[in-house]
Amino acid sequence: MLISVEGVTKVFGQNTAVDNATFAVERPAMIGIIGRSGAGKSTFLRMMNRLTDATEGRLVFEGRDVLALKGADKRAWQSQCAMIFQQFNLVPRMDVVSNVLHGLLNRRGTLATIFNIWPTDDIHRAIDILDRLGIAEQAPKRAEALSGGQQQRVAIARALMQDPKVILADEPIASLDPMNAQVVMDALRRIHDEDGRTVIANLHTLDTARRYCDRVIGMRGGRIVFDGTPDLLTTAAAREIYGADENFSEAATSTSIETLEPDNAADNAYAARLLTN
Amino acid sequence: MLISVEGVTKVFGQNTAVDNATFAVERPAMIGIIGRSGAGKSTFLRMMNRLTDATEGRLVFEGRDVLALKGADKRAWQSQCAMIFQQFNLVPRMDVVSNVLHGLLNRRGTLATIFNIWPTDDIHRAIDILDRLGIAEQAPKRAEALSGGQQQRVAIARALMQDPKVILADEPIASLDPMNAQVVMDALRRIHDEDGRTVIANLHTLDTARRYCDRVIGMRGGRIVFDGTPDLLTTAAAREIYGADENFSEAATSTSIETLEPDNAADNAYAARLLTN
Amino acid sequence: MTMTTADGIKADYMAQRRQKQMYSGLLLIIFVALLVSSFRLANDRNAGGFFDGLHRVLDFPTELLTEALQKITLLPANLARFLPALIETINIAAVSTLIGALLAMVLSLLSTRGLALWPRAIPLFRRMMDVMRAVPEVVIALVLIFILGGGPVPAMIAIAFHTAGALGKQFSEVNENADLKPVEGLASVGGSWFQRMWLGVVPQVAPNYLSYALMRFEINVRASAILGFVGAGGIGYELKIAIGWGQGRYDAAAAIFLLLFLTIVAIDQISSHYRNKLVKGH
Amino acid sequence: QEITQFNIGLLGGENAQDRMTSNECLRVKLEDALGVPVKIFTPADYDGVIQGMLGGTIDVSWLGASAYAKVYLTDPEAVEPALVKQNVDGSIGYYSIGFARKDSGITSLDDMKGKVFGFGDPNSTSGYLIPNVEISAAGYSMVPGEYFGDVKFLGGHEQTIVGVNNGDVDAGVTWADGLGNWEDGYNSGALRKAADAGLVDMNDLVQIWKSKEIPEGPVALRKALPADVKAKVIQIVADLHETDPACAYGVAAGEAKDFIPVKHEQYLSIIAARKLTQ
Amino acid sequence: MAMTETGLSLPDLRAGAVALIARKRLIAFIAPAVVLAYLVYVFFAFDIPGLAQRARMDNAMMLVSDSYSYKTHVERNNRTGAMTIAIEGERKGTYADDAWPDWVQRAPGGAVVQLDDGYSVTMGEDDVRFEIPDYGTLVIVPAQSGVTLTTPDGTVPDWINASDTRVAVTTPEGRLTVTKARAEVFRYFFGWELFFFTLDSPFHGKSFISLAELALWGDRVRPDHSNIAAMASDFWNNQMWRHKDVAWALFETVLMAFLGTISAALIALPLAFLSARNFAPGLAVRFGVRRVFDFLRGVDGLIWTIILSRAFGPGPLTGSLAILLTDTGSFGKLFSEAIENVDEKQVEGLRSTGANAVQRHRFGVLPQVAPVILSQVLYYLESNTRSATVIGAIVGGGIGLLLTQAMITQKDWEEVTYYIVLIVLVVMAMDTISGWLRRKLIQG
Ligand SMILES: Nc1ncnc2c1ncn2[C@@H]1O[C@H](COP(=O)(O)OP(=O)(O)OP(=O)(O)O)[C@@H](O)[C@H]1O
Ligand SMILES: Nc1ncnc2c1ncn2[C@@H]1O[C@H](COP(=O)(O)OP(=O)(O)OP(=O)(O)O)[C@@H](O)[C@H]1O
Ligand SMILES: [Mg+2]
Ligand SMILES: [Mg+2]
Repeated sequence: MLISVEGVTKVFGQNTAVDNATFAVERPAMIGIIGRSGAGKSTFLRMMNRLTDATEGRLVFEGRDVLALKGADKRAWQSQCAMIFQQFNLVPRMDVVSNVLHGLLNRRGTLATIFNIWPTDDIHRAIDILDRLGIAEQAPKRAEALSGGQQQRVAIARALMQDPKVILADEPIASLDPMNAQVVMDALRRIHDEDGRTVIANLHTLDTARRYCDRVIGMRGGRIVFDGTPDLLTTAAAREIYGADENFSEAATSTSIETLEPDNAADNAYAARLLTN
Repeated sequence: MLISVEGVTKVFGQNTAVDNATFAVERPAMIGIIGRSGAGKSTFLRMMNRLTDATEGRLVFEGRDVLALKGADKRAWQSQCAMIFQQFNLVPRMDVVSNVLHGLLNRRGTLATIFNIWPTDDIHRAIDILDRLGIAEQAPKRAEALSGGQQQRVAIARALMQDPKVILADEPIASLDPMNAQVVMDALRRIHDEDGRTVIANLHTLDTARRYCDRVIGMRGGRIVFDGTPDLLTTAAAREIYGADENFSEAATSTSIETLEPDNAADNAYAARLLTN
Repeated sequence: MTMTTADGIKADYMAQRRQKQMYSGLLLIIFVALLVSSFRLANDRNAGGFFDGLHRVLDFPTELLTEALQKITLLPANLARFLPALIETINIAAVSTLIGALLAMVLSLLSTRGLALWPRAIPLFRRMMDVMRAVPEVVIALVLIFILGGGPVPAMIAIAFHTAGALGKQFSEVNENADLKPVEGLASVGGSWFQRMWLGVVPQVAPNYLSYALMRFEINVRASAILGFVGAGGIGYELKIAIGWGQGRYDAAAAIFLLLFLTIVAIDQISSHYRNKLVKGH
Repeated sequence: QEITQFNIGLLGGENAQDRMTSNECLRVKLEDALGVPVKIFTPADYDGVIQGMLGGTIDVSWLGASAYAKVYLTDPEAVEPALVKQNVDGSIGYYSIGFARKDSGITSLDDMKGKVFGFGDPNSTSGYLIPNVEISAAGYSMVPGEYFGDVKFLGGHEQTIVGVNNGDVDAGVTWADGLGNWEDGYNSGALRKAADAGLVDMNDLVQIWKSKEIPEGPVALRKALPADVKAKVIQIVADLHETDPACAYGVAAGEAKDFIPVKHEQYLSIIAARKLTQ
Repeated sequence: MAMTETGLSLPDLRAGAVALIARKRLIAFIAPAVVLAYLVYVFFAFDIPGLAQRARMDNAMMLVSDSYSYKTHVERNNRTGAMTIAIEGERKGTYADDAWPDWVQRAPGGAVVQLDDGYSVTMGEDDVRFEIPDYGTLVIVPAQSGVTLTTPDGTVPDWINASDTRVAVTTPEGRLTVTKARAEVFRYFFGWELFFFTLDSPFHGKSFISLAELALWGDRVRPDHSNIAAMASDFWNNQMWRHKDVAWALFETVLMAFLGTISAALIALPLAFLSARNFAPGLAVRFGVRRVFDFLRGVDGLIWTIILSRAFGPGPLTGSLAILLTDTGSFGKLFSEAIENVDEKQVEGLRSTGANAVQRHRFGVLPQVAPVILSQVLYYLESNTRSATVIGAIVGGGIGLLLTQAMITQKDWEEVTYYIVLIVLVVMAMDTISGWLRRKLIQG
């Protein structure tokens, strides 16, 4: 068994953000976690990456309870378990390659990294990864100079640089326009397919989850209320997860390019007008 | 004759923004100026309001060349010739009544206005005008707290407060959604109809011009290339004004509510998403 | 993407990186060399060396505190005795901040592109502010003491003069970020320059102005204490006499010192509190 | 033990650069004799030199009597007096002079009731210590508000003179050698310099008080200096009038007969006066 | 579309608006009124009416005129008859006995001093005569008992200050004072005396053109130096203006500011992390470090100078240490505020890769705060150049010492002007350089 989540719980004050989450991942898969805002998706991923400490429960990865790790061990785990954020969380004033190289911070000596000194091989590998994601040309630019979709790909490159066993992605496409969203999701899927890494992604739209994931976990109020393959995710199941009533329309959560394509021109025009305000 | 524009020209460096504009207005009318971006519409209105100095030409209003006025005379003319801007140009941190009262700045003493000494009658009139425009309840709020359509109506109220002989409006609805656009255009039309004031409005959509104006002036590259009643404004004439080829479709310049209504929900959702970025 | 382009990018990037590292290394070396050599130079030109004197750093405070503690019973009386001088110092700072800020407001509006009453005179007003900023307060204070005699007024004028220049620059930076739309709106109704500024610009920039002015006030309290040292009245003058005399008056020195310290800390805290409030929430 | 450098401290009262220039010759002589770098330091007020001597960073200085007393009272082991300036007439003293503007109508301390009295530097002997003690002893309390309306420190002799001349204070004290005529500002002293510089017109001022003779301050050396260094320095300064009169003129800040040895005992009265003044 | 959709009645709305404006009007009046009241209080507390009376405009005039002119003293010792002619009455400006300026001629018992516009002073055997066109001749006789003055019409005008012992005559062309002991004439000239070369320099008194000629192809004035080198050396070592020392002093001032500011920044940066809410290892540490900052800043630089003089003696190091201490306090506060405002997302991104604390600070925080820190440091560098002027005056170093001393002695206002101009130029240069650096480093 690859990952076994056993009763993982997180309590913030009075509020139980994640409530006794239990599931297991047998072999590398692409897993989507869906649920409405506040369902506990982010909190779960953050606990897994050890950005947030869990209140209770175990999360066993290759035989070790990663929730119990401390200090250097914890950081070593973080370096094996890459995280991608909605807002990219790059260092905007540094160049793209340096940002990608940050994926190796845990593996290289503190002193050398502090002075931004990296082995040539590492730099070459970073550029190779960028090339794989189609943004090698941006290598010398500052991260802040890139578009959102490119920045997210830099974040993915940083994750790949970690050569992680698991990639966690917290709403990786929520800040992106449909075009870029597709590019980023394709990249994540390709990483799963080609490298065989486990990818766990929080997604806020059903159709993305259906389209890209092998398995979908639905959360509501901190609990796991759905766990199955995408084809089990009927509209009824979705209503259950989102706690929505009859008016619930999937379109409201959709970001795929196809469904929006026809309206795009008018959309863009309208949005542009609004944005000039 | 009310207004006589004689060879008004404005040159910015190498660029002739308005080129020998000549026309006359015999009696109060609602006039729309159309033309594509950069045609010189704004520049013309700004010259008329004396926000920009003309390079050449005369603009005679009631026997006086307003382009030649200086200092206090110029400001007195500005107070008779109200201007409404695309971006409303209100003082955002001040309340609505004060913004409306600013219409009287030129008529009341500088010291009095700075210490907020306004005759009660003025305040009552401001409220009456706001009431006429349907936003009297917003009077005590800060201008920035209002929606775009409301802000534009405040701007119109400020203009009416000036009790002007001419109202200039520079793309008054370009920043508004179709709903608000209609409200604002209705208001302008009603002011013309009820008070008999001349209204000259730059419009960026043909259908608005057709629907609200008695007379349409078309500009292209600084020159007046069309001047006539809306029914003379055929698609061919429009192509001429916009310098467009066969692909020109009026819809691209349309903002009327009817044509956009069906897409509104998707629009709003998309825009909201874009705005949260 | 083919490998060859990626290889090209690698080579380019490595070259660029090497160059950047060389530059930063060079810069670092220059910086360190400059720092070390200036330390050595200063050390050489000093009467006592840094390392020789280090163990004596506490001598003076010990001497002062010992006496102050011996006469601790006199502390309340001393505090009361020097309170008027402290108030004078604070008054100097407050008035000069006030006058300086008003001047700065006018100067900054006159020297901001898009707002200036006489656009041609912008460079003139800017230079004026530069000079006002560059002249040390002590120079003006000493000249004025020569003409007006001692007391708070020379210090007040000196600090106000400097404040006008310093705040003027900060204010005009704020002005430059101000939205010109409201100003244009007011111009279109025929408002005068004064009305445009007061109604169109000032409401926008007031919180930032206030925040900067408060920070200046804090600086000016120190400045007025320093000017007291050269004979411009206030608490600095009392401190200089007490400390200058030495043993026998260290109790007074300690009391003055305490007053000054508490005032500076208090003003610092209050003003940073209000500044945070002003800038964060409207 | 050895010394690696030797520092001369000069009290304020004159243009810093002038002080440096007039003592440059002495610096060179000392450097030759001691074989180590010799530097001159000229802090703006008396306290700078005093702190330097107390902290051991200034090795020799021509202190005022009151400044010497301060050093002694703070740390008796810090410095020892070595030489004192002897005037042309053989005396080793000078005077503190109280003066006022002529048009103020003040002619003596009796007219000063409720008026403002100005001192120079708190560490000055003639500008503060002696007048404070002697005038108090004469029955005019120096506590602000008791006899005088207020008592102020103006910072130094020059400021006092200008302050009185400008009317900032009604009367003040400064130093003079007491020789020559009032209308010239005496032969030497702060008044003479101010009159020469055109700062004041002596016709506008009147003398209202004169102290008893005040002993010149000592040329004092840091006690911890090696004996041979002390000896060399004392030798050079003592012989200065004989070996290099021009240099001596600069170092003594005017005409003088000689630098002669002096003992700590010479300053006991000043030390007592200083102790008294708290 | 209905235009009137108000729920409240129109009169209510009108009344509300009137009240609103009234409230604003009240504020518009109260704020200036409070300020005005305070200014009035200060006006009397600072005794400004009295000040207006006490103001010495003649001092101001003297200051102004002295800053662009200089005077030459012509003095006769009445007892010995010896004559001294010296620029500004200074020894190094004294004319040699055989090289008097052409406007002073020897005469029996003294000299005749020609002033402008026909004014002249004759220092004769028994008397001193001041000839004043359109007025007449003043005759002043110094004797053993005192000084007697005879005016042409017998009255004494207000530009003569005469007593039994001293007569002072002030005219626009020059001043004369006569006492029993001395007779002295001051003649005023435009400009800064001997600014380039002192009297003993062979280059003194030469025009620019002849100097240029000398420099380019003239014979060597001093055999062992080229003329340019000799000129530079004479200028650099000018005893009157001491350009060399002044340059050193300026440099020392900048040195103090540089050393103090930069070291303070280097010390404050790591400490600022300890006192920033989001990075402090513990509340106690944060509180402690903050109070240390407050203390360093609260004890003003000036007091630090006094404390430090005991340990390090006078000199530039003491000055820079004083700047260092105060600025460590200021920087500590500013930097920790900047650090508290950092965007946590970047730090979190690094944390998620397993970076340790040092790495997170280096990459997550430093790049964000660097621009803020840099611009603060540069700003302080410039402003400390000004402060170093004052601090220098106290620790006996730098241009500040020269300046304050020259001002306190109140006679060489032209030197004061010279120093002020130099200081202003240096501060403006620092301002420009720091602005340039800021642009270069923050954008590049
Ligand atoms: N640091 C925190 N402190 C307190 N409560 C928190 C914290 N982080 C999250 N929560 C709470 O925990 C619950 C779960 O939040 P979480 O961010 O995991 O939801 P989510 O499913 O990711 O929602 P979204 O789609 O909005 O990101 C919410 O109620 C949230 O308010
Ligand atoms: N202040 C200025 N300085 C220089 N050129 C200007 C200035 N204002 C306008 N122009 C130029 O004058 C021309 C006419 O501009 P104007 O703004 O009047 O066009 P418009 O018809 O209002 O276009 P839009 O629909 O974009 O507002 C344009 O080429 C523009 O670039
Ligand atoms: Mg989330
Ligand atoms: Mg336009």
